[in-house]
Amino acid sequence: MTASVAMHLSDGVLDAPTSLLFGAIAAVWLTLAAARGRIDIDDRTAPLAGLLAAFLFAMQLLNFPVLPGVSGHLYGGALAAILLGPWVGSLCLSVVVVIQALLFADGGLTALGANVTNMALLGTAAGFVVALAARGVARRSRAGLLSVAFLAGLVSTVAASAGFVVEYAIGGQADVSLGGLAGVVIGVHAVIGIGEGVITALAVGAIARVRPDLIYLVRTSEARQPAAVAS
Amino acid sequence: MSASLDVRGLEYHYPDGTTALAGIDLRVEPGERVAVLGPNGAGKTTLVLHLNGVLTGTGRIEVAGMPLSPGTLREIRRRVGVVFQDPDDQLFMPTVADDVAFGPANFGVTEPELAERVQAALDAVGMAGHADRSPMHLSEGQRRRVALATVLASDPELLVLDEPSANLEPVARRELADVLLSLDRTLLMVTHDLPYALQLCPRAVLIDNGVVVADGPTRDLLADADLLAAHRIELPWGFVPHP
Amino acid sequence: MSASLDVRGLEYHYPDGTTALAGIDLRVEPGERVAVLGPNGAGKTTLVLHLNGVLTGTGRIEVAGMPLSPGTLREIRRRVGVVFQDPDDQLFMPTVADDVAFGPANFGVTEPELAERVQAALDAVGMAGHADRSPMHLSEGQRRRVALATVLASDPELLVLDEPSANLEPVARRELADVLLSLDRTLLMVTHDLPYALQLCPRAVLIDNGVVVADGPTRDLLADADLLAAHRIELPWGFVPHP
Amino acid sequence: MSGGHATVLHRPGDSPVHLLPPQVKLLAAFAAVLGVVATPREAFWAFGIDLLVVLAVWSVAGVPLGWFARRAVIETPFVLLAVVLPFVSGGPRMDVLGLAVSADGLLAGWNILAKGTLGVLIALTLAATTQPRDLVLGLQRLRAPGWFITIATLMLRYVDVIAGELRRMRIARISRGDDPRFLWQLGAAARGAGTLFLRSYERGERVHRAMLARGWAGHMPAGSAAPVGALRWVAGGSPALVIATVWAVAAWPG
Ligand SMILES: Nc1ncnc2c1ncn2[C@@H]1O[C@H](COP(=O)(O)OP(=O)(O)OP(=O)(O)O)[C@@H](O)[C@H]1O
Ligand SMILES: Nc1ncnc2c1ncn2[C@@H]1O[C@H](COP(=O)(O)OP(=O)(O)OP(=O)(O)O)[C@@H](O)[C@H]1O
Ligand SMILES: [Mg+2]
Ligand SMILES: [Mg+2]
Repeated sequence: MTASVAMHLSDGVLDAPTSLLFGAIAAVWLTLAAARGRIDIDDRTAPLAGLLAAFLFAMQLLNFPVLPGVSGHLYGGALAAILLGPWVGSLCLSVVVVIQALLFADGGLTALGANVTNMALLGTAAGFVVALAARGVARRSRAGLLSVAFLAGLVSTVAASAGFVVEYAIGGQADVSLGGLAGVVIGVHAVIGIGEGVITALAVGAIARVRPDLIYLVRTSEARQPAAVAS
Repeated sequence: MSASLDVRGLEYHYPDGTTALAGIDLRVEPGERVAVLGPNGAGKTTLVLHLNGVLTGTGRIEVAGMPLSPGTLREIRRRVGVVFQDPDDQLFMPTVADDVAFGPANFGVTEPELAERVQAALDAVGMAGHADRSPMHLSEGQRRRVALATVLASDPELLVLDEPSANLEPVARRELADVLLSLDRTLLMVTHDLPYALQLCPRAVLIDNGVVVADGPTRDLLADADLLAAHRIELPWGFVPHP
Repeated sequence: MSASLDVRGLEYHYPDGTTALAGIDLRVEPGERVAVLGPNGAGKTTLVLHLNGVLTGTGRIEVAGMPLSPGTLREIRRRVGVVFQDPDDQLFMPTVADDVAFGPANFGVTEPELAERVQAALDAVGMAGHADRSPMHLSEGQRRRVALATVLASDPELLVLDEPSANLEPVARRELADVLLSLDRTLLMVTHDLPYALQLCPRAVLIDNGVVVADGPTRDLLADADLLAAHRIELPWGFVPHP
Repeated sequence: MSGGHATVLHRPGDSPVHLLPPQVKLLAAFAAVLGVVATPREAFWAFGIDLLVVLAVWSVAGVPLGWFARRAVIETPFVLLAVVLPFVSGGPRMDVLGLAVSADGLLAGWNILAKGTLGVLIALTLAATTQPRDLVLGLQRLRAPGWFITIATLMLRYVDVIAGELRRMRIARISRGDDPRFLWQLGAAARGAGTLFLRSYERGERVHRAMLARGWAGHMPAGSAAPVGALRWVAGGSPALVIATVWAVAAWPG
């Protein structure tokens, strides 16, 4: 869940060189992701990526309060990783982050590089690594799949927030104690991540029941064979 | 000359395991008009979705002598125009005119021809007066007519219609028949409307459980009461086939 | 005894400004079966959506003597069963059986009667074999049949059907006619299928441009060629009304 | 289906700002925000001029002030951060209204407040005067990668699909006696969201098929993108140019 400053960074939190640096990092990663995870408009990756993006985008309109004056919404890094795999998952999340910035002013335009790095890259990758490591559990039973989805949601949220700590250390505009900052940011996101984990698990559970073939994580190696699916 | 459409041993299973096509064989010659009949759930729509490669089962599909494969997909989609059973699946642009222009524009038609095509297609279905409205804000029958126009505008060689007359007012239904008869195109029409099939299509195929169970002149097929009854087909109340 | 349905001066404009209903008056007595005819875009569906308060225009609607108002909405929805033109508007539960059970369960029917009702409704439309499938994964005609079952299971006093025969296989279409004739309920049926209207409904109303333009015995209405032609209605090819 | 097309923050109009080609607006917005961010935080006057530039654009666009104010609340978390920073930052302390705060932290808080606010206001200006699908078209003309355009196009398309499915599910429920007030509660909310996702996906899949069937190749036909004349680039870019000049003056050593 994204509820705090660490997720949709605004303009002015980082200095200009740092903003550009992370813009470059994001661009390089996305180029790599685009090469590895092809968006083939003829198979199901394109509609699934588009729909997940739309869903995350729409969920943002259904903000719910987390703290007074602060509301949160589903972030979706782990969900994207589990449904689409790490590469297309990154691409999908980056579209969400960019369009949110352009249409909602959610996250600064100059902070786009940093925000894409945190949410589309770090969060998605961390969620996928967790899910991949526990893939055996996920395939064995429904409870296994749900627990793995929960954990991936939690870890991806924390990972994305950790990205912010690093960025702030490099180009933050105020001289705050980094240890304290890291403690607060990561601590808060461990709590927020529980919400993210629960929603991720519920969503994956609902999808697994009806369309297990949509879940990248449990698809067998012949990913294009829709009938051969573990459920 | 090669067949307009040639389907061999086509099989398809939906992701949930349902077998929808269990080996379809169908050959349609250029200029033929063929009705596709069959009970609910027979696999008619699933077959239609294969003809331009939006679903891909196993088996072999050739359009105008060209085997359907990733390389020929675009060309085949240009030649095959499909009107879906549910217009909500078909319409997705902000205005009716944009939606009708979408297909031809993608296939490289440019202004001023594009505007002419859009106008002609909307005239053919009687929806020219609604060009600037949102397809979302039309009645069901109006949406179906726009869906037809989107495909007419692309002027495909093989026209595939899935239940084109459903939800059409009687006059629009007859006008559509006139339009289809005036087009000199190969036509494949899925329908439960047997009089309409008989009026428009000299030939019919009957599909059930994912296979073709009968294929022949529409009049003969509709005269075979045993065959029809075995596949939940019957002539409607009050209908008297003309001699 | 009060009318089963009484609509007075009903007007409705869609948010985009389109006038869909321009003052509808319609009175239906208990037990009557009335066909609602009219061209595409006449306002038939908009009228249907008012009968259970999904849309709210200006004017007056009474069901079994009860004026439609926020306070009576729930009771009226229990009495009026609407089958929508598009089954996707009707079905939303994970399985067919759940979906059929949803209405009666909301209106207080409990087990074991609930299970019996679900079974009976699914049998009536021939979908009992699909009870545990997801409604999203059915063919168009199968979905329409389930949509009918969801309303039959609630056993409403007034049954309102919007194009019930569209996309139905011929036998299911006839079986539905049998079911409807066997129910002793007030019936309002929107349809473009004139033979079906004649077969099922002794009375018909013709709607165009949001007003009722004719109301009378179906046979007389369908015999008035000038009236029909003025409203884009005509008898289909090959249809001969029985004497 | 389409119609509304995810209007979200868009405020229809036909002002010169609305009519500017989207690619011009996109580049101008990015340049303007970059200019703001690069401006040294001690140059207080510079941010005042930047704000005047934004206000000038609004008056040309004919979008009232209050409209932006209400939508700028998205920034609230950053205001909190800006308020907290002076207290938690290190470095020399100074006295403000009897509280000892970090001078550096105070400046940092101001920096976030000023730049963050201007950034939000500039982005809101872009969103208010540009249709979502024009934004994607603008990105396409600016040579954004193909995958981005494909996903973004489908995404905007599918927001309507999701809204449509949500509406259908609601009608289906209330017609059969459900009370919508209980719909979004606890478990029902979660289950509803799962069902909504699947329904939307499957309809989205069918819409996607229809798009493919009519030759869609991953992006909308960009249309006859008439080349944008130099004059319009200059006109559209002028606010960004002013902001860049302000930055140059403020950052000038000495
Ligand atoms: N998305 C889906 N997932 C799973 N099964 C499906 C799906 N769509 C259709 N089916 C099943 O596949 C079979 C064939 O369906 P299809 O839609 O091709 O039938 P049809 O002949 O077009 O029927 P109708 O006349 O009702 O339109 C049916 O048994 C149906 O239940
Ligand atoms: N959501 C909507 N927004 C705006 N206008 C609408 C909407 N739905 C329908 N209309 C318009 O309202 C009028 C009546 O539509 P309605 O759906 O009631 O027609 P209908 O008689 O049911 O037609 P059909 O036979 O095609 O189903 C038409 O002009 C239609 O274009
Ligand atoms: Mg079908
Ligand atoms: Mg209607």
